Amino acid sequence: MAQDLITGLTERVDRLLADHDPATTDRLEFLRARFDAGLAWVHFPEGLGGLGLPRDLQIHVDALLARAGAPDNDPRRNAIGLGMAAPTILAYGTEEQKKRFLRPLWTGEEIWCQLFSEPGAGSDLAALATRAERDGDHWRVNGQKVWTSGAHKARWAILVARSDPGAPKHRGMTYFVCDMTDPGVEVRPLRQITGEAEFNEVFLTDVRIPDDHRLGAEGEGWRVATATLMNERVAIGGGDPRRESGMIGAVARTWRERPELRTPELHDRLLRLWVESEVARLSGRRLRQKLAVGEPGPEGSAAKLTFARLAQQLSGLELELLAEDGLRYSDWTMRRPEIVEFTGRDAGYRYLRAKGNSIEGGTSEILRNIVAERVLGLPPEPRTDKDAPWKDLPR
Amino acid sequence: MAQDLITGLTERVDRLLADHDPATTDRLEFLRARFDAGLAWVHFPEGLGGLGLPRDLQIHVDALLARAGAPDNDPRRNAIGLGMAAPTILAYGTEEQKKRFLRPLWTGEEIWCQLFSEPGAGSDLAALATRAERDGDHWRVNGQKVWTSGAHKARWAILVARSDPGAPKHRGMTYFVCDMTDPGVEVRPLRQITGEAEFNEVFLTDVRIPDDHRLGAEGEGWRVATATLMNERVAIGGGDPRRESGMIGAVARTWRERPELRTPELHDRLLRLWVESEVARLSGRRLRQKLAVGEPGPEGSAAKLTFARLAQQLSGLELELLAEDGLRYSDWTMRRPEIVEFTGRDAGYRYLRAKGNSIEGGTSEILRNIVAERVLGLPPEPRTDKDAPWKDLPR
Amino acid sequence: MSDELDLLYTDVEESVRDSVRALLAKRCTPDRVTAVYDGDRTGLDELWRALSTDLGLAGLLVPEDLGGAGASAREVSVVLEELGRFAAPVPFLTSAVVATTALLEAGAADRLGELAAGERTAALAVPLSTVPGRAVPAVTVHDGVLRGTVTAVAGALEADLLLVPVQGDGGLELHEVPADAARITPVTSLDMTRQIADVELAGAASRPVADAGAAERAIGRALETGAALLASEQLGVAQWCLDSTVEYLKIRRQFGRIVGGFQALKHRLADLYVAVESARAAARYAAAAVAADDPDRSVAASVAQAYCADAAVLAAEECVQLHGGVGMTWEHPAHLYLKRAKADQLAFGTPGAHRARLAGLVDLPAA
Amino acid sequence: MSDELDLLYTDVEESVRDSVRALLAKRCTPDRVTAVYDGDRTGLDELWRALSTDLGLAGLLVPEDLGGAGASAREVSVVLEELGRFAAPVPFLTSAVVATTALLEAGAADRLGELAAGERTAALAVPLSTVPGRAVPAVTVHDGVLRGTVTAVAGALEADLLLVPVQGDGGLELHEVPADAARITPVTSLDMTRQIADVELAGAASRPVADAGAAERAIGRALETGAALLASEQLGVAQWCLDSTVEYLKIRRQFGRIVGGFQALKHRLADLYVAVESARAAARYAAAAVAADDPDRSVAASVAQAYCADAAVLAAEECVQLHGGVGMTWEHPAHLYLKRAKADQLAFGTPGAHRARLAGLVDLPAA
Repeated sequence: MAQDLITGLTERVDRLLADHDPATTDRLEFLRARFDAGLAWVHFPEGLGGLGLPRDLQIHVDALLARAGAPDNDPRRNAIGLGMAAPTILAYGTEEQKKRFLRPLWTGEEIWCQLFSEPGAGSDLAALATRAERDGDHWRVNGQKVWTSGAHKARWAILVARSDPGAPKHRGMTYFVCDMTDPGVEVRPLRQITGEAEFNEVFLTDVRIPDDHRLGAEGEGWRVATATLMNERVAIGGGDPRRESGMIGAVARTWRERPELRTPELHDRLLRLWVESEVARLSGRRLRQKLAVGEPGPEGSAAKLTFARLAQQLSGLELELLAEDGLRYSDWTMRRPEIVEFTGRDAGYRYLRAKGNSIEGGTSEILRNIVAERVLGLPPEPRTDKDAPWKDLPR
Repeated sequence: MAQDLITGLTERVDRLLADHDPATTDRLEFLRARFDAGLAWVHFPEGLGGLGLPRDLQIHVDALLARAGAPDNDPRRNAIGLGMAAPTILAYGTEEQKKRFLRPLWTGEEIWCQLFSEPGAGSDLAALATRAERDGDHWRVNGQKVWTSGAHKARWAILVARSDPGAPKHRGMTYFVCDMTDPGVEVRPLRQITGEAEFNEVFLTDVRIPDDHRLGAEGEGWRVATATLMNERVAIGGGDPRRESGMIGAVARTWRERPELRTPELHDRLLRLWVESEVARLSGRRLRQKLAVGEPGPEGSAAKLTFARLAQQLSGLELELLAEDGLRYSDWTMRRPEIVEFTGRDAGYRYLRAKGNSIEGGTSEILRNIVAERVLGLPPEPRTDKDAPWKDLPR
Repeated sequence: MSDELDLLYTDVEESVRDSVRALLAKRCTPDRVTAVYDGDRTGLDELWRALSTDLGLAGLLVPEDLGGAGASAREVSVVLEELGRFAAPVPFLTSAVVATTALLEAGAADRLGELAAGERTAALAVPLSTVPGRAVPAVTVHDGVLRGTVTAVAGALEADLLLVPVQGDGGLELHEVPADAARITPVTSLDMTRQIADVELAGAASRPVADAGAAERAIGRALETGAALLASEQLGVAQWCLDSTVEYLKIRRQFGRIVGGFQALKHRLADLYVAVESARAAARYAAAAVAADDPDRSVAASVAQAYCADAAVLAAEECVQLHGGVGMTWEHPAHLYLKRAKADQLAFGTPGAHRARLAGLVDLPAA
Repeated sequence: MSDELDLLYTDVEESVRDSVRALLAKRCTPDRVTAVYDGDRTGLDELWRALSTDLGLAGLLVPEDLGGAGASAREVSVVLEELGRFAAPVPFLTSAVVATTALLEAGAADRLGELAAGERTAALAVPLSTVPGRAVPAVTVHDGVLRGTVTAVAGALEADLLLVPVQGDGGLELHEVPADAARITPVTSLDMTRQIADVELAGAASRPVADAGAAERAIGRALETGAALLASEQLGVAQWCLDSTVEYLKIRRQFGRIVGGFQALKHRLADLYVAVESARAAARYAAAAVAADDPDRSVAASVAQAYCADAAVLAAEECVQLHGGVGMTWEHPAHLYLKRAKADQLAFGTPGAHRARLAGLVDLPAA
């Protein structure tokens, strides 16, 4: 049966290629046609870029199209849109919202960003204070968001705001699609320790959002946001890298190319981290093999914990290995990078950037809580903030 | 002025030696005479083995007597008595109790042990369940104690028991001196992972304790016990060892004597632990220098944390160094050792015994709480057991 | 190719696990195991017979046409996980894995039937700490008679048959000696659940099972297989330690709270869980690579030993610590696992030795 | 003897600390320091003049009869603690400690007056990463003229005077070159608060300050003193990181609780406190041993570097992590300390290099 599906998909790809020769078709036109053919994300429903097929068949489509020289939608340019906004819109959006947003999202015509975290609401996202007040068929939004990557390029944002300060913190939030061209949206680059500004602060002043840009019911913002964040975790855990992919590859290369830097001490530390990197790779493969046969589970948290630790230890080791050259840095100029490569640029950059790996997308402390509570079944932390009205909580 | 004190002490020692020539005087007779001369512990009051002088002058007395070939009181045989019972009796005992207990305690005629921990009350000592019920001018005690070293040799025990189950846990305890020859006292050796039984379980069945063996007021047991335990911590932190004392010495010796076992990996690990051992030694010296000029503070907790960690890492490393020989063990026979040497016997014993270093006398977890709360001023753990009657607490 | 090795457990493997676990739960209780430290080995022969013969585990690695079950290192690894989980004092690893692999690799098919049937038990006479690929101590041979001593041999006490590396004229040979022709002196061992012995050969007659060339390869493969699959035993040890600690901390109360709710302990247990699951990936990969005779098998074996040995020690040490005082007592089983984990760390090469071996295998040369 | 070195702070030392801290608190704000990463060094010359001349710190190590304060490494170490605590971008370590020690040890008394008065600033032209006791890169000399390049020199940008190791006919010499006779190229540095530079000598005239024998010793002592006292700077960095993290976690709330009350963080901070107090013992001992010219000074220096370098990095990394997102931002000062700690770890030899040095000093030979 799987073979039948593949045959059908192959025919469909052939038809797309026959009707829209990649060599002569405009890139955007081709992508739109691909979307309309249901070959954008085959696990999405028909009419929304998909065919309602199992997710893992997408690899087959992508491979065929790549072989034919077809353009792709440059997914790294719209990671938030594809990885987080799209599945959330699919799960919680109205039919109109799905029709309006998914196609230009997938083709990359419209870039998305995420307005979740706030200075006072990091790990405890449910503490967020950005207010959304109802005003007829609109909402008026005021507040400050932070850690928004791509905000300066985004056409739309997924946004969570507090719509009912009198409700307990998890129950008083609503989830919206926010128009980033609204005059009340101000985006400021947020420079970080590498010198670059990958992220932004976003100040929202009387931003007007029509009620039909609400995702999910009023007060259901926490549930919708949780679904969004689940997708983030899955995205981080994915992929089957080759041996010595990632940070270990960078350090192993330096080791092989610069024999004069080697010492017995660094040798054993490198081998330890090589072993741990290889074991992490094998763990990732196990996780993927498990996902292929069923249950996902919170094991992605374990993978991210290990990834962050190894990236930090390896990049720290590399500077010790480089010694004199470790004292140099490529460039402190404030820039807004197009794409972030954890293993890119110089060793000093890798060292500094890796510090973020244990903070962004769930701190390592939060991930340990998740593993302890959801996997091992240990008791949750004592809390006093769950039932009181949000407005009465100390801040 | 310090010089005057030293001169006076020297004269007093000379007089003792003149009156009781160590070469011809019975050991016990000499020790009693020394006690009566106030030269047992000079910081104790006159009449109770001391002269009310600063504690650090004792070193001078000990040195003079050692040089003259005088017998000492073999303090390791009665560590609990000297280190914990004596200061507690001094602080909380009646005049009669001090007169009765301190002299034979110091001379070693009467050995003491400690009946504090219970199977259900380890780190949380205040949860203890051994009951003391008033019965006229006596108390009747029932319960089970554990981790009692020397119980089989002890004449007396310091004991904390619950006298008022209706009071909150910290307020319903009373502190006693317990006669270990009472027929209701049963001592069973408690074998541990080394194969030896350093400790005992002690079962108390209708043990009768006269009220004039109570130390401190009824219900004041927690305060008295806390004072006792403070003395334990200070005792563990003391001493100015030479470089390569303790566990590092054992491993360094193996390294030097067995060149065929060396590998680059083990070399760096050994050097790391050598550095940390040396730094721990210097930290201990700083602590002593601070104590000499004043404030003690809870820094002893930090020292014990480091001591336990290094003992465990070093003894673990030694087995890896020994490889084939690390597979051997000296003897699993159940014995009750006279004196426990953490660095004694074989490498396997050292490895196993060191596991206790982070549990006995305050677990490393409790010590980290102490450092975090009392030194760094971080908030205490949320608790629900402080004010409810002890008898209503879940167990 | 090696990219496709299955790292999960098959249904067959899970059913092997179930039957082994059921038997061990009944006949390999902590009290039974603890007694070996006082020299009481009552019932252990029967336990081994039940495992080797009744369950047929002795012949797992032996092809069916040689009288075995024709299974693979994958099923063996699951058996070892369970043996680790019970700290079982049986010679499965030494006889049914290491000695059996040596005979298989040496092409000595004639001896395998007895071993597979559990009628006889064998041991490779090398120190338990031998690193795969390094030189092994060999005894001398004159006129077909062996002389020499091999120390710290695991499985020798239970063996009917010893496979002895011998320094022949043309190089290393492998000889077979009946155990009763050797003087086997038990050694008081750190891990009495895998007690070692010193083996002295003072003129024992022997039969060669592999001559120069073949012997070296057979011994190397046997030790590498031992190292690769020991990782699964270490995984079993680590898993028991994690499970029993979590279970205890869900019940134990101090300061009015379930101890397992204290965040510092939760985070340590989370880290330990990550280590155990990582060890599982490494151990499964090593077993799968051995089973498939994958070109990556040497790397897989050393990665697994370098990782799982330390993971098991960490788990056992955390188990003792987080049990508090009771974990230090003889009557709680934690110590059985601590001793097994620590001895396993030294077996078939320490993690450091395997990292040094990897340096050559993956082109990360020393300074 | 070495057993009696005082590891506490004297009243004099505490008063040195107070005056340095008061000045830095006013004139060395985090904004001021952060600006150096964008090449803005406004006010730094004035800051150095205030420290070196107004407070007289430049002459601490110089005897009174040579125009200095006649203090010792103990007072210097307290100054370095404070400079570390503020991540201060001033050439105190390079000029007033390392270069000054080189001149003192070389017996070049005539130059010390200017240095002590803060009238001129000097730098020893060796890579900042040089390990004490190892060979230093040396330029060549012909007819009194120097040629060659020394890379990654700290303090060169601020120096009026360079002390340059030179390969003479009879061995290593130490020469003095006016900074404006060299081509000094600033390097974009991981730690811009101690920016390094490449120094090229293309025919500069020089004056020898120490010839063969004396030069080698002077350079070795200067580097060892640098390593020993850098430990105090690292202590200051670590202390700031611990203090600011504890302070932040006492205020920050998440999940309805003060974040500093979560036990996992409490335990990490307790461990960090132990590390910082341990670093203090190591750094104090190194300073006291240098001050007393104790026979143990080489061991003390390497112990201090081996320990304090890693402690500072740990503290800075924990500081960033436990501040959460805000610790990753340019506007929070945490990154200044992370970069300083990491660069300090490479300065005057990594911890690994110092452990290797200790192996020889304390008779723990390599394999």
